[in-house]
Amino acid sequence: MNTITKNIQELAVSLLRDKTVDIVIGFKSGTVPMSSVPFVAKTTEQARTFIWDTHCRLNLANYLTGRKEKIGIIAKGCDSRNIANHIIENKISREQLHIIGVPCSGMVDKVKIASEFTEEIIEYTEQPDSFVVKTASQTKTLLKKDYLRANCSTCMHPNPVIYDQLAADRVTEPLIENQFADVNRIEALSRDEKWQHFDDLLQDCIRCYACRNACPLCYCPTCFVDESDPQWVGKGTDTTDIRTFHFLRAYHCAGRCTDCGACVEACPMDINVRDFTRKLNKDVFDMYGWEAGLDIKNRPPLDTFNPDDPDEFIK
Amino acid sequence: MEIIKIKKSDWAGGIDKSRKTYHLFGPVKHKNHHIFRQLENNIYPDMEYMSSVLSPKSVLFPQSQKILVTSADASGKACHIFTPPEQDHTPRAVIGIRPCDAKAVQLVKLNFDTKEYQDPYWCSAFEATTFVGLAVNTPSVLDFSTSAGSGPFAQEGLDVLLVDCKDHYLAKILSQKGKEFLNTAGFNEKEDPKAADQVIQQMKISAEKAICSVIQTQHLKKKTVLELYEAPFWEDIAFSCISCGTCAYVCPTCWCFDIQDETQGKTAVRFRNWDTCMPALFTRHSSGHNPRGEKIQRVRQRFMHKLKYFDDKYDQGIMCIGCGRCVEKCPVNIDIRDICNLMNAYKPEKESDAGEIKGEIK
Amino acid sequence: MTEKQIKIVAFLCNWCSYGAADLAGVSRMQYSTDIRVIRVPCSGRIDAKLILAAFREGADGVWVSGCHPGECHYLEGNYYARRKFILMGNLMEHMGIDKNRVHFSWISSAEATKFAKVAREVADTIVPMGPNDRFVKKAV
Amino acid sequence: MKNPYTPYPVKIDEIDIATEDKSLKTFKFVFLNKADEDNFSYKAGQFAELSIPGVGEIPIGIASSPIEKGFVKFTVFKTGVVTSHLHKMKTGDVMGIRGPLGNGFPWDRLEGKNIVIIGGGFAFTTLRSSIVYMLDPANRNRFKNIDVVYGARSPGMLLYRDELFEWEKRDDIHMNITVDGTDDPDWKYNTGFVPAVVEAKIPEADADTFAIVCGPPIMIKFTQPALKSLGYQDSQIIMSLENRMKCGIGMCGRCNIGRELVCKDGPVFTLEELNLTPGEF
Repeated sequence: MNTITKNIQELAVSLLRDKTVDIVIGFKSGTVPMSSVPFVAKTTEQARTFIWDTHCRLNLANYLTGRKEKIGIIAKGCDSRNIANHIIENKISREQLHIIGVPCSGMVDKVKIASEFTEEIIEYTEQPDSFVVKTASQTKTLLKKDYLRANCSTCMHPNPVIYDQLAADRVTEPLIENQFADVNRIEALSRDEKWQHFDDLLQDCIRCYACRNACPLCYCPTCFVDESDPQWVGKGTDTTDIRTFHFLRAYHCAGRCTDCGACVEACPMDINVRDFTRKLNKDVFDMYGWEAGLDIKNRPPLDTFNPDDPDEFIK
Repeated sequence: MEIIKIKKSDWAGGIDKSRKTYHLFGPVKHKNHHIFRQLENNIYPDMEYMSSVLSPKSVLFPQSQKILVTSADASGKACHIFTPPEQDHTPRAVIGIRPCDAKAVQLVKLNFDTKEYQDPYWCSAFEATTFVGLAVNTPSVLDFSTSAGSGPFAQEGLDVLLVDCKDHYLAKILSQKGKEFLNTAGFNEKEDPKAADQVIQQMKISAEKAICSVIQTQHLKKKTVLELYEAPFWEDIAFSCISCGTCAYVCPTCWCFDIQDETQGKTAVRFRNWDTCMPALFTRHSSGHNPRGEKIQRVRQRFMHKLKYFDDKYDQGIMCIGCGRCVEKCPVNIDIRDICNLMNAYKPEKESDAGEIKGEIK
Repeated sequence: MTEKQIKIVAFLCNWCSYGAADLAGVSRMQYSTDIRVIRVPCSGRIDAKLILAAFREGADGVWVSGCHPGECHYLEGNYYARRKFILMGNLMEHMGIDKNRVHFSWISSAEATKFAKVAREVADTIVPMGPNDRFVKKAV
Repeated sequence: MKNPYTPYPVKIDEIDIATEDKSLKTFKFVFLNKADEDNFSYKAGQFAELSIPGVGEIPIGIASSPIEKGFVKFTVFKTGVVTSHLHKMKTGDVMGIRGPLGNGFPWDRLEGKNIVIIGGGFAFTTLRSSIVYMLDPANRNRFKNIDVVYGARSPGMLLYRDELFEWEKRDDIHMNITVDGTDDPDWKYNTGFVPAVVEAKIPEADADTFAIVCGPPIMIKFTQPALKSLGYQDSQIIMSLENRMKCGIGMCGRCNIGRELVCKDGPVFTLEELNLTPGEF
């Protein structure tokens, strides 16, 4: 058992035992290699099944919406930023939460790892900086830093921004020269190439809405895709409908997205839906110097304004 | 029983020959995964594939399908009188379908082909289709088909079973349709059926042995719906669910659909689209009342349907063939194998709980 | 050759730009006939949903016009709108739809001349681009 | 193969505003093709999908009675996209009807029995169909006593008022019309909620009595104990359910309650049958 897992379990157990909280939300191990399961512990025994590894990719803030009890929650950097979002947007109150922060050294990309092998991965074991992958015929040791998820490799806030306790020492916050290189690559394309890029990207979309549902920002009582009067988006596989869905989904996250990557993680078709949200993240950063969820005081950029905001584009 | 030997060197030629009569569907590598789709003339099924991310159910049940069309032009005579669009039901063949996926088609048939009503779109496509299966020599760690009423070499629902024997396939003919397909493709090198079948049997045994994942289902039938429904484990299972439709969309046995109308210009169209029981919208009345408004109710519905209601209704076993797709693709790793075993092993604490009925209506 | 008529959907704020359009009309000012006006309570009401809906139904361009900054009937609707519009326009361009198909302006109810001028500008930009084929729902 | 998704084309022949708040309208449809009318042969208690091309379909109980020939009638509450559109349509408009669907009331089992009909609000449509059917001279002697309790919020919200008052005058049916409240000093009938009227006015059950109950959930909830106290067994209480539906033919999967499909195995169930299901309705 790694130290962080041990610390998380101990902290969670004592929170439940002392009745500081009613439940603790964390991860337990999954049933297939390279997976984890969001999990709620109500008893100290259950708290002892919490784990922490580089597959805790989903964003646990997603499980806070509408809960009434006193909650302990395990939060890596991005989770904590989404918790901050939730607090700003009145989806949960700070007093209701006891945040066990986990400084994060990044989660690995299971698709990237799987693509290294022609066979199915049957076992995965983790070491501090590397991991061992087993298939039917081979065993390979790979370095974590080479297989980080795209969003983790450009993450500048691996430490939780709000927390009550930490489950490990803070990690060094990396300085990344250009955190939006991926956006720049698309921006450099011609208009037709851009259109084509998103056409290819969305070719496999099956409209399961896993991206939306895994996103901690998507808590609208009725999502625009589910509205029937008027119906904004057709429900079939028409490419315009699919593109419209992704445009609007991303747009609803403008200035709120923490680039936690839960959307990509959840997509069964491995679509990099971050290609939409990243552009918005870059723009709000460039124009308003904003990164979502860094504190619980400032309103997100679309919920506020400055009389001197850029408006050269307006006639 | 007839078994035909197909040399791999003859494979592509036979496939090409069959295209003259059949629209072919098969597994094709696409980005990081395999998908089942219609094969253009220069595309061959990738017979080395492990599994397809979506099941081949779309061959008979496309994700989005036009079912009725009419003119919305008020000046015309047939305005607002719906008729079905032209459908192509010339012969088609699905090459390389896994045996469990073919069994799934048989389960879906119970829904679309009933005593009272036949779904004309699904049934006509089914009639037109020849299923040329590919036995699984090296099953995935997620494959639990043998304990879900199928298996890596199962024959149910197939017209031909192909067995990959390195430099050749052995093709076991299972129906007249299968025989016709092989004839059309020009595959006619007969093997001694006894000897060849022995080879197949041997391979079957070792493939089945390689399956490391099993579910227990033997007690499900005798349990009452209400004791399982009221079991305490649903809350824990449902917690992590994000109510996406991934499990249903990748599932070869999920058949639920939505019906949607659209008007574009002067044409009105009625579609049907795959649907899923996971989002609340699935059962929400226009009044806002929702019999399965809570996530726990929907998660329970999914597993109760597959593992209990289905067998109670049709007496054909569970509505799962053990392909493992939902286990692999669920974003939060909700594992039907665990749930099935939980349900199978569940005993209500008090005997009296089981039969006790709500008695009154909510 | 019959050319498809270009359609530009103009979402005009009830309190100012719509008034300007009205005034331009009664003053018999000339501007493009390609523009179809939809009156909205405030430019702050305009959401990407509405703009995409216009394209989806076959608009070739969209023009949104509201009150001048500081003059919003609802005090600050147009300030919020401004932030929304710039992000929306950029995302559209990012996805391969020409930003010049979407225009924004601030026109008060007295500015009939400006209204007609901007209307001509908008049409002069969009009409030469020809029909839009992106984000259009193709006939089923 | 018959295509069960293709609606029969019909024309709107008549539209009546059914309630004072105009939220319900009764539509009378005639079939464009005579043969379709013959194919659309139904029993009281069945429903049909009203189909507006390009807009959608809605499942609605058939309000006309099998003995009424030449047309079918539906009383529709304006609530969603399709019903709102339908409320805006005019006589002469062409649309579709798909059906008849569902099992209807169990008329074989009801023959020779006392029938108690309990309805509330706008769930009276298939009950109206049933009453007209039973009162038909050709059918009346196939049933013993007929007792009816029908309630609405106010006199103006009662459906089929003219018929109700006609039935009230007859002696082969015992009507108990009630409203929750009214300020009309000339109101001749009951005031009070349906369950109370049931308890006061409905005969006690014997083995030969069936009660058919249709209404809003709250009414059903409180009517049940009232019937119980009158000795009705769960097998003698018949209910018609509504769940969200799309296909209406048991295929699309959303209306199930346990293994039962409300659209095909129902919508009519006895309480005894429902007790064995998870009750998701």
